[in-house]
Amino acid sequence: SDDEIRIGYLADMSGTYRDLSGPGGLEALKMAVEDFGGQVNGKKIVLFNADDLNKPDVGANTVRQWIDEKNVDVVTGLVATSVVMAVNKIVEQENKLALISGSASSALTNEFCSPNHIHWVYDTYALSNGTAHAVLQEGGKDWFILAADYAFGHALEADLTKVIEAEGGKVVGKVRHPFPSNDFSSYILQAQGSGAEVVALANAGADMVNALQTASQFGLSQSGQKLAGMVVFLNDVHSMGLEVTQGLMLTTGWYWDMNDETREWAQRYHKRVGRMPTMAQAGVYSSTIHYLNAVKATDSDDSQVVRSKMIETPINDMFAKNGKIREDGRMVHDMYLAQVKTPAESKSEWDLYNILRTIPGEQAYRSLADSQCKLIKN
Amino acid sequence: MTILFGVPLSVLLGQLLLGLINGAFYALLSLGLAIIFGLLRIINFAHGALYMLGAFVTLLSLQYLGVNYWFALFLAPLTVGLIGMLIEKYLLRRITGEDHLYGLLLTFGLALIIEGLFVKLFGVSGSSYPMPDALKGGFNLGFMFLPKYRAWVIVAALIVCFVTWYMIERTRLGSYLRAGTENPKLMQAFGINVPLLITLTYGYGAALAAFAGVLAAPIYPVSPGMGANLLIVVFAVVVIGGMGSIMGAIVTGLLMGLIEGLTKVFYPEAANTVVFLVMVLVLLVRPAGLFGKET
Amino acid sequence: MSDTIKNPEQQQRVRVERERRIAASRRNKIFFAVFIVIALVAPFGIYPVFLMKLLCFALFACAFNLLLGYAGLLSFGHAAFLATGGYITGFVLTEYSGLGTELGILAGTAASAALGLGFGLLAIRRQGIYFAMITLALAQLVFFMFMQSSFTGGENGLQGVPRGQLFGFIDLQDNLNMYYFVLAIFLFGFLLIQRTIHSPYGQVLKAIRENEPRAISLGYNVDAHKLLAFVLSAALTGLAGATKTVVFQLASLTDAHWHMSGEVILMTLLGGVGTVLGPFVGASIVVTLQTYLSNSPLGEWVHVILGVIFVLCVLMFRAGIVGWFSKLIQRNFK
Amino acid sequence: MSSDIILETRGLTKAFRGFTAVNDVDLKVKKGHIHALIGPNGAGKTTFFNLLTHFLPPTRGEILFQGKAITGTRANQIAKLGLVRSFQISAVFGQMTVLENVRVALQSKQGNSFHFWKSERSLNSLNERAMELLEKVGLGSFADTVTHELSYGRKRALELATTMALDPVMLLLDEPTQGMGQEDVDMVVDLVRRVAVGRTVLMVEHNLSVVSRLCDAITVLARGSILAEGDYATVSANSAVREAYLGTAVTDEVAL
Amino acid sequence: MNASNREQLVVEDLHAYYGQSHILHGVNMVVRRGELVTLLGRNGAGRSTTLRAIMNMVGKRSGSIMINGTETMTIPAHHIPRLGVGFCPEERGIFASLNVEENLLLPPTVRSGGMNLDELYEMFPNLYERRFSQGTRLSGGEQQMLALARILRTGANLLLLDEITEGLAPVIVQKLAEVLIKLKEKGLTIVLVEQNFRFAAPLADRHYLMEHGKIIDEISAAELPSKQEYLSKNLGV
Ligand SMILES: Nc1ncnc2c1ncn2[C@@H]1O[C@H](COP(=O)(O)OP(=O)(O)OP(=O)(O)O)[C@@H](O)[C@H]1O
Ligand SMILES: Nc1ncnc2c1ncn2[C@@H]1O[C@H](COP(=O)(O)OP(=O)(O)OP(=O)(O)O)[C@@H](O)[C@H]1O
Ligand SMILES: [Mg+2]
Ligand SMILES: [Mg+2]
Repeated sequence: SDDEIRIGYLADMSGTYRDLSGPGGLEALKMAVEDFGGQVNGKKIVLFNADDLNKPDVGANTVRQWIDEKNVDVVTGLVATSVVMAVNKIVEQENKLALISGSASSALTNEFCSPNHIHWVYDTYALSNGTAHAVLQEGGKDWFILAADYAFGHALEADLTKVIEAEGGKVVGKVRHPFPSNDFSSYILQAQGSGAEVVALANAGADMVNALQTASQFGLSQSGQKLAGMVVFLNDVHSMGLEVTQGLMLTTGWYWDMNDETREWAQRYHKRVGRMPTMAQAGVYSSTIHYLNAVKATDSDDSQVVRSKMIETPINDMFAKNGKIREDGRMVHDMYLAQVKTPAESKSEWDLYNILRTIPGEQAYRSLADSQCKLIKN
Repeated sequence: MTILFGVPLSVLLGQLLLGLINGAFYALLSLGLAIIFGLLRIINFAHGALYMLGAFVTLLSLQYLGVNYWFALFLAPLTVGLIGMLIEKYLLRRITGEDHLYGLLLTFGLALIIEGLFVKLFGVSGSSYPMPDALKGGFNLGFMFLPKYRAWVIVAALIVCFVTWYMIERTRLGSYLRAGTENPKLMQAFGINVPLLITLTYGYGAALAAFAGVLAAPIYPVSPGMGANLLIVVFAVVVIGGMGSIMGAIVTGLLMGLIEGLTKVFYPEAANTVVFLVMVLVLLVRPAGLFGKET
Repeated sequence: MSDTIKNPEQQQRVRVERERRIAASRRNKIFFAVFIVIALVAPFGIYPVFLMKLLCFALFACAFNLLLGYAGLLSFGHAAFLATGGYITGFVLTEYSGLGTELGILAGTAASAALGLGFGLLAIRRQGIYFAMITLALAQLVFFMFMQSSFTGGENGLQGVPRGQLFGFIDLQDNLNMYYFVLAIFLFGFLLIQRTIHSPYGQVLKAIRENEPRAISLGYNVDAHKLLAFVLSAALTGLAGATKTVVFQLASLTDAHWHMSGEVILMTLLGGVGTVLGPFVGASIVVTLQTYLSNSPLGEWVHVILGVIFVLCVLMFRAGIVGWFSKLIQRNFK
Repeated sequence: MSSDIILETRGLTKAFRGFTAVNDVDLKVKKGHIHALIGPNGAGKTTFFNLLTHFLPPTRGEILFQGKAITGTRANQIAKLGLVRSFQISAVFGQMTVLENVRVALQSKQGNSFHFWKSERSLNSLNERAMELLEKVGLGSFADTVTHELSYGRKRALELATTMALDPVMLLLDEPTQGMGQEDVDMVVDLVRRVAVGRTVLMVEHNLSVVSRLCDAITVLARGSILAEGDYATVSANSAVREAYLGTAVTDEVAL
Repeated sequence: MNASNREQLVVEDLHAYYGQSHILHGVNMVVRRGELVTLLGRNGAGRSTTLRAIMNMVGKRSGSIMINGTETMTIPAHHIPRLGVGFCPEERGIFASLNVEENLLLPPTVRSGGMNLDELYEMFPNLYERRFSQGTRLSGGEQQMLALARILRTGANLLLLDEITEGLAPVIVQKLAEVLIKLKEKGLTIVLVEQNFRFAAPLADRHYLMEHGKIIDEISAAELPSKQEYLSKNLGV
């Protein structure tokens, strides 16, 4: 509609989710723009960025202003689910696009789906499904779920319970802890006392880290219980160290050390940022490149035109092979079951995961048949 | 096995013990807060940041100086205590005699600055501090597995708390402190160096927070935000105990740990809220808190 | 009254005083007129949604100042009223969209006033720091309720609240219409507070703040007077929250969090406690910084910068920015 | 007979933890009298005042004011009934003008104290009466002064003016001359005498010259109980009173 | 003992301020060892301020204050009492967070030769009875006794007493007069600020008359009878 492509990057730049996406995600976005030469078909690419402070009103206000005043075409980043929900409403009202790579809630492409956003990297369903499936196959039947007591934790708990029960497992106990919590010893003790074979951590960020650390102090694994993290990010493992996290099974949408392509990109990123990218940061890059390609191909920045093109085109880049965007806005790609290395195995600071196997995209994500998305029913 | 309200007694015992250990942290932190409030009449919003500093000094002195845990146990409170003294001497001193709200605003600003800088320098994820070798492993108490370190926490915290209590309530120094709160000018006229007393007190309060920080380092993720969440609960503890009451801060700290522990078993969703419920109830019945003197 | 005054010196004094008051009130009127003109044209230069946010927080801070600055009560639980106003309005507008935006906002305000009455009855007997803490505790309980109950959407908040129409024909989806509506609400709240301060009730409130036992011995039911101040403040805070929800079309737990209670204290102190314009200025500074800093390269430094501002404010102009400014004016133009 | 007793206490007692400050006091104050309450330090005089005005709840006993029991009545209600107190430390509203101080007191009778929607101007109707009261205590020319700038003696006068604004039936004054120079003392004595016309006054006072000049009746309190009662001559002649309160050196001449 | 040593307190050209307001305008006075001197004046003359200025408890000061030959204008406030000065403030300054006995024991001893607890309790039996009560729960008069008793313990030999008879029953006032005489006999130096002239007159060696922050006259005990007229004009007594 005008002679510039305008991209807004909205994320938590200073709070809990800073390391997951934050300034690093912005850097990934810049890399994508640079790789495009700073312009598409002669139209300059202009970036805006803002800190949402994890507050929905701040995020919504920023995006509204971007759209009203700066005529921003697409919003990327997007981490805290409450912020994303608020932003999605506005993006939908104004008929723009949102490319979500941080938020985990699978509801975004389920009951809250809209024709104006695409969910790129992972969601609660895929993460819990992947890990639970693998652990169940290894014979862990009795589960204890430690869930964060808010929408995200509840979603994770529900998705997880479904998988466990579908595959013949049993949830023998669960506890919902307040978000955030300072001390997890009580919950870990309850998990220990439950007699479950597997303790699932259906929480994220600081809470997950804290719970994991406590579990290791109370010798959960020594007493024969297995730990399964549902939402574990590279930055969590890195900051906790291998001593605490070793052996943890997790599902990831991407890992920097998978193949030459990923390594090459990750090294470039590392040079600029000084850290290895998380999957969310890689997702920002990937989704932006895909978006810009679609703009280039259609020579339009109309959200629906571009979206159709994005759906049409499979994603083949360092992030995903044969990734596909579905009608409900879910970008379906392969996920990976990983295990955290032992300190002895690890050869460098960021050498943290063993990739055990690939979970094909169709298996990893909720199938459209189960979807409540209004775009699908019609 | 005895069952109590649907929970085996042994589990309950374990939970109570864990609650007590958490309570020891509350006690240490609220003690420092109560002392600072007592003498400076300042609601020290920087207390959480000082606690965090204590943990970070421990972590960084290991990473960069190779200082071990036992040494950090002294080094961190000393360093943070000194920082506290500087804060008092160069900032808080300039607002003595003003409305106490300004102390709140100032310390809140300080907390924002300190925490913001640490986020910038170290990120938010937090790091873990290796467990000191001597305290690895644990005891099997029959009804639960008690990590050695947690046992050490409660012993260390209680000793420090009671030594502090004795100093303040049972020695001459303590009566200087209490009187200095009320009328510093007159105390000067009795020959007491009140400015020094105040600086040392704030420093000591800061050192207590840092001591709690050292104790926390091996069991909780060391992150810039670690103190901010705790702070508000610790305020509640001080108020329930009765502002200015040293014994109140200690006992209430332990008590709140226990109550929170029980809540985590019976209604975990409310674990963060129960302290405030208790606070409302206590203040309705005893307006000056459990141990506070009504004026 | 002048016929009872006999001596000329005294007559002179009274005249001077009266003139001073008239001059002051004339000056206030001019200020106010200038403000109105600026406010009316502002949305053509500045992004209206930002202005609306500013007005909502300014109303919040003004309502808080009524309590702290004029009744001497420090509440540390005002977030509860902001959130209640927001959630109730959001809920009413979403579920019963036929009711109209005015009624929705009214419902939120009334709910906050009712909650204020409840808080007040429990807390009003307590003093100083205990009052602050019991309001904090009650607000935490409210926070817990909002987090657990389903109508609030928990952590996700209430999204997509319709702005609806004013009086059934003015479309509030239009930012400019919405802006003037918000401006009207702000002015209503602001003027009500001014009136309250300078009313017979305001006088009694002032007396109570200065010497409570004496006020009792003059026959005043001190608790009831404080309670009224608390309820008024809660209601206006609820109004601010309700309006904010309509503007942003969402209500979230951020508003109920104790940080919000802290923030309004900071805004008020920053601007100047007990001054007419202080809360407005304080809120403007904090909101502007939060909004514009987060969009700038300094984004990561928001907290540090705010912290530095607070520290400097305490060390350099303790009476708040407005207090400091008016002292400056007094010194130079007297 | 009983109709000329305006205030009466029956067995009034206040015990603090393990210490009885006021013990079984039966006191009668006659209408129109200036009645002094004297006694050694710690005798319970201030506590007794606090009981009368319900700033403290009594442990036991009854208080009758104008024949009605007011034992459980709340502090502000007691003031409305016409029993108004002053404080041992001067109690004025420092940041308000002198006129406003009196106006606030006048407002109390008007019943508009909750009217937050009305303009301040609606209070101007009270100015005339307020000025009248100020003239009476000699503060007419200070009407627009901010109160904290007043001298100690004038604050005392202002306090009396605000008290008078309530048009009290009976005044309770706690050491009205404490800490004053002789000039101010004389002024206060004068004032009290003037405002007492048509009212009853009960006052605590250590300055015996004030007591002897002003008071119609005296009650001596010691260790919480009544030690002696009567007029100045009777009381000062009482040997128990001399021992507990006046001391040996005090002769009638010195006291006057 | 040389001459300058006998001058325990020498105040020269003392000016004092509270914030902007200039209260003392050049006070000069000399108090010799063992003397009892009073400061007389109307309300607001600056008598309390003089004592507070000596203790360095006012805003700004200038001039000179020598105590036992030491210049105190330049030393920190808390060093002044250590020269043997005991101060009993007008507002009493009883500490609410301490009980009566703790209040008594609070000021550190500065010299030997102070009274001990038993002696103090004997002097003020009221205090003994209430020794475990919170300090501020005492009646007005009892607080006054406590404030005085407190500094008698420290062994200070220069006492600055501000309105110590205020609010006390005549018996107690009489008792205090005896106490002061006893202290004088022990060789203590006392500066007394008094409203109650009848109390002060028979005790004092000399009187300083203050007005508007200045000493306007000095009257010795011997001159007193002849100056009655003058005094009552200036003080209203
Ligand atoms: N709240 C309280 N708790 C405990 N004891 C108290 C309390 N208030 C007063 N007392 C005690 O009760 C006694 C009477 O006190 P009160 O103040 O009534 O004396 P008073 O007659 O007014 O003396 P004064 O002339 O010295 O002012 C005192 O011994 C005092 O210590
Ligand atoms: N803290 C203060 N701030 C400002 N002015 C003060 C302060 N304290 C006293 N003053 C003023 O200083 C002057 C002298 O006061 P001071 O207390 O020395 O008088 P005084 O002679 O002791 O009289 P009094 O009999 O009232 O105690 C008075 O005009 C008083 O208003
Ligand atoms: Mg008394
Ligand atoms: Mg004085």
